[in-house]
Amino acid sequence: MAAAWAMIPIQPPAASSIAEGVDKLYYLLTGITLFFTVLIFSIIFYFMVKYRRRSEDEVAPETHTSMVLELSWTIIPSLICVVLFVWASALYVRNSRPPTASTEIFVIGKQWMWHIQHPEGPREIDELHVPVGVPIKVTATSQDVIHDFYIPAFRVKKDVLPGRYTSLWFQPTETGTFHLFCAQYCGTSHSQMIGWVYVMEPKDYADWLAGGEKTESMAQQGERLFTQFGCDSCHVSDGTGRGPSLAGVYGKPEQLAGGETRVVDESLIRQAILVPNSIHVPGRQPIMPTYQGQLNEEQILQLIAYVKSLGSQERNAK
Amino acid sequence: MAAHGADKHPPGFAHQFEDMAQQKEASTLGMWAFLVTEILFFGGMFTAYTIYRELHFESFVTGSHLLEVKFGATNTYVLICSSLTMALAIRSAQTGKRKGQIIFWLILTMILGALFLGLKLRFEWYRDYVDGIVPGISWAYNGPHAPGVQMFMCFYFFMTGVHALHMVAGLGILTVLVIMTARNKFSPEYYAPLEISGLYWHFVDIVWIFLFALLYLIGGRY
Amino acid sequence: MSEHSGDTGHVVPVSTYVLVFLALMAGTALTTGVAYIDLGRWNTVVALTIAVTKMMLVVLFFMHVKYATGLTRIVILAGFFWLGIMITLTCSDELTRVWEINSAGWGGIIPFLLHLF
Amino acid sequence: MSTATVDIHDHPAESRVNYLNANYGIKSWLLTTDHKRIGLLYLGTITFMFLIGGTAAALMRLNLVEPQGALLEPETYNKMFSTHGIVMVFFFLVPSIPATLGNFLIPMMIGARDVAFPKLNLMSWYLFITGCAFALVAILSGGVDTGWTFYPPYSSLYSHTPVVIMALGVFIAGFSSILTGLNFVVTIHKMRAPGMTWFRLPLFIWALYATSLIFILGTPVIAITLFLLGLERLLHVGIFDPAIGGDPLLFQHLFWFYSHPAVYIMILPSMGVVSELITAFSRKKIFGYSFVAFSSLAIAVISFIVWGHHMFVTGQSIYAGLVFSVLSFLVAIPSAVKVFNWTATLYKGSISYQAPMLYALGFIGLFTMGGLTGLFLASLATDVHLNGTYFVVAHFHYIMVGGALMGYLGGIHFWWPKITGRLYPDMWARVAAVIVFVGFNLTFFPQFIVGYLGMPRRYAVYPAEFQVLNVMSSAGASVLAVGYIIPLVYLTWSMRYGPEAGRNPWGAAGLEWTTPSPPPTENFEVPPIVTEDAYNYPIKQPRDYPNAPGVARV
Repeated sequence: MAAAWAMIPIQPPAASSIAEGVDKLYYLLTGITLFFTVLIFSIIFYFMVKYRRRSEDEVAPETHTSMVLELSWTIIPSLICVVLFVWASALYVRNSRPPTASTEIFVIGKQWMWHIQHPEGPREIDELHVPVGVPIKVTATSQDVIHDFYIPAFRVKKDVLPGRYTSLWFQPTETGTFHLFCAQYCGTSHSQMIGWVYVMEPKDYADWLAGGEKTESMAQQGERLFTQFGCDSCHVSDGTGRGPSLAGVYGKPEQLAGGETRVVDESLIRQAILVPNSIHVPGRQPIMPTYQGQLNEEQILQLIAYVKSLGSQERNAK
Repeated sequence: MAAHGADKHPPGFAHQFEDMAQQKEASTLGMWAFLVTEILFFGGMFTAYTIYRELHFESFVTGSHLLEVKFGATNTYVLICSSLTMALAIRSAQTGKRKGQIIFWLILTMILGALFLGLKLRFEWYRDYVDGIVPGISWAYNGPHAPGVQMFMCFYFFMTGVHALHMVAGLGILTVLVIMTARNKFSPEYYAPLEISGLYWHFVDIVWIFLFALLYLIGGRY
Repeated sequence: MSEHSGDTGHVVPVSTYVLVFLALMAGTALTTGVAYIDLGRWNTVVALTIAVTKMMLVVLFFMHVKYATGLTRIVILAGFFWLGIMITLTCSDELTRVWEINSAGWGGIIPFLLHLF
Repeated sequence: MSTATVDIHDHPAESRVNYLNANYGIKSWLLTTDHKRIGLLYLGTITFMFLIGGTAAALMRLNLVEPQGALLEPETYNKMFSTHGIVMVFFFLVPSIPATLGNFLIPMMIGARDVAFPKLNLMSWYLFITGCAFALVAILSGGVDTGWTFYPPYSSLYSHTPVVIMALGVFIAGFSSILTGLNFVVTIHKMRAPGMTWFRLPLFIWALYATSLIFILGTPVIAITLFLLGLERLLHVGIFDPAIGGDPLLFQHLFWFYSHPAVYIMILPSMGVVSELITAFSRKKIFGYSFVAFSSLAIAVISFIVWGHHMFVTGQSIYAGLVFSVLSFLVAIPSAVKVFNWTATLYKGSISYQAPMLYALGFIGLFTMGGLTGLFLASLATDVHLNGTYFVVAHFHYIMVGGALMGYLGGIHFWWPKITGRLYPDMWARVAAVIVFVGFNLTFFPQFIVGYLGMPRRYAVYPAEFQVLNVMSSAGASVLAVGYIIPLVYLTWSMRYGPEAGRNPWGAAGLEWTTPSPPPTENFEVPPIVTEDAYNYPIKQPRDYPNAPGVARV
């Protein structure tokens, strides 16, 4: 019998730096749930036996509402909730902020597969190779409906939306093979939109990157698109073109019309390419045409990678 | 407490109530509760509008300029007139005027309501269709902010469309009221159907007041 | 029995109706006129203020709320309060998404929270 | 409760004029404006819808016995869980207690002859069956595969199933809810008997009042949202379309603005039922009447400000996440207050264990677990892992089946003698209650674990390591099915062959027990005047339960 019970799994592998904190909170919550469930069940059972009706004409004595009791079972649950909220929120805020030096991976979800692209060039479908012990930031978008990028062993999950970037990060702590699921219903083969995450030793990962067919990096592919679509005719690097120079803009705060300041990130660059006249930079005419419908999600990501590489070159030069 | 089962019930009295006062209070409260659901029904669209206007401000201003203020304003005047005539119809019933007078005000309200719909159809929606600015049906807009303008026009047609459906329902209700009045159903003691239909009609007027401000005048016309 | 109160059968003088009507017509003319003057962001504020004023006039006089019971008023306020909940909390998401990226302003609350715990 | 003395020794039901035999024929039912008959029309309709939703659930559980799917193609499986969700939520659980027991009992409990607007009440039922008809057309023409949540852009631009017909069905049924809620609010405000002050109202009325507020304030939003979705699907362009700058998450906001409070539409009436059952079967005043009453209103209000916890991982702003998380924890407090007050009511009671009480006690236990597992999902950090997995499925079934459905069954068993004038075999009812409780836990407890392991919901096929727990769950589902079929059989049997119930078989307090069973068309022989608080046990009028189960026959 004991062997039969052992067949039932009760815990998923915990293979990221995020998992431990989430599991601790999970155990605390399980403890609270067990405590109150057992408490209520025992009281009910005790009363059920002790105060069972002994004769049909039995009259129950009157009991009066007790303010002390009412207040205590209002206030104690409130305090527990406050503790849980603070704990869970602090952990969540920490878990949603990627460390600045994260390795980046780009994901495009489409019915019903995961396209994964490494900045160095290699592409994968329904497989994700990552090195152990390194923080990894995933930036994701969808070509069609809403998907959800979910790796249970890492305790991370984020919806992947059309027309927008969402991101998550994790730092694998163990090598091995783990499930990758789509956790937002996306149509007929939703349950087959699954894959594997391979966590490798950094050396093995480097070998894996170097192996396979040689491909250009995302930034190089983006650079070719930059020329092919004529972006370079306006965005000249020395700033003399009709558009602003893009060297070093990534990651810098940009003053927009209306007093708003936004840091130039993936989302803003995407917006600038697809809906250019929604972004007003003071002193510039809104003359850039839209590239909506001309570029697919993968090409937009490559262009972004190129713009980002311009920024890092400048920073390197300094 | 009025005794139930009194020998003579006034016309229009329903058996489940104790007296006419209770019945009138119940129907007024019921209508107001219904109008609250209407607030939230339109509210869903107003919420969406508020957010998109904030996110796509320029597009919405551009889209708004495709509409003609003169028609929007004229229709606002028309609806305000119809609200006045509706209020006067109820007042005529309240003060026990001849039924001819009640019917006169009701029919005038209907004419104004129909005029609103006629203007909307002929000078706005039909022209929009010809000009190709109806999303999903006839879309040929090629100017700046095309996606956002399409979004604005979606809001324009969905909101004015749902409002127009409410106007049509209102005209139906008014028709019933005219028939009821002609059959001498109402008296200064019993005119609750008129009163609560009036509430509905005024509510539809209020919705238009906001639609006019939000869709036509948004961000100025200078 | 239920609470019988309030004068739901109040007869409003015709002169009041006509005055309210004239105010509504004037309000419409005013709001249309103001739209042609450049007030920047204030155009929206003015347009909405006039619309709310017109609504109040219709609700109070044409819809007899000025003479209605407290219950009716609570019902109406509840409707607008819930509309307010819907707009406010939806905006709390839709309009703060860019904050995460922007470390200035309210975005600073995240490092603050991190400090706190 | 009534000051008038009434001969409580009724003639047999057949020789008395009551609402059931006042007139006969199909027309007398289809054109009735009697709230009691309308309640029964709803009872029939939602039982039929329950069987459809239950069949879909059975097929799903059968399919999940094997990781590769034992029975259905993924496409069919997707249609099954969508049908199950849509039918059970919109066509069974939302109308369940309010439209059946609520319609039947509200006028009786407050001492009125009928609801405020009887014709509107009948119209609500016609709207409801029209909605059901649209849903059935959608199901028979292949069924929709969007899930009950209808998320765009899948539902608006990608699904190849009759989404518009189904959405229209839900839209129409929504108007039925709105009119029912409106009718109840006006009835409770304006139709109370002399002396029936707000704080003498049974807690069932408070709960249904709170429910009706949600109907009025929430339902219009789902109506307009589905309307906009339908337009987007028909026009291929609309306000949720990302291609023109639309935000699919806005749909989710508007959807959950109704659909989260809708959970409380399901659970609040059950809480009201449980307050009645606990007091009746322990012959005690409710402990903390005003706390239980106001917690219903608090739950109704708070339910409207927590919807964002469904969207913690959807790309919602982190700030909105924090706000919705703290607000979500708030709802735990009035729920806890209710559970503790029910438990305290049992203290020093005279407790008997007839079937309705077993359902009520089962409700408290399962609702406690369902509520506490909600804390996992209100906590941001754990929600990220658990959202969209079977943990969520288990949690909301503990609330909606373990809570709402147990309350519904308890209520049906409690008021069945009043509705039909007949008693059912109590032994069978107790057995069924235990089977439901055991089967339910067997079905849904393993789903908490499989969810924590990471199995996403709405999966037609799944990795083999989750099989053991899924087989357990499917086995439990078959037990649960038996537990649902038994009452269907003996309740139907009792309508014809059950012994006469008498006015008050349980010795319960409340105006509805002072009138004959089944009640006359106008509910009371003499319009009642109320002079006492609710639950004034021991009841002062002579008890009348000669044929009550568990009572020694004279």
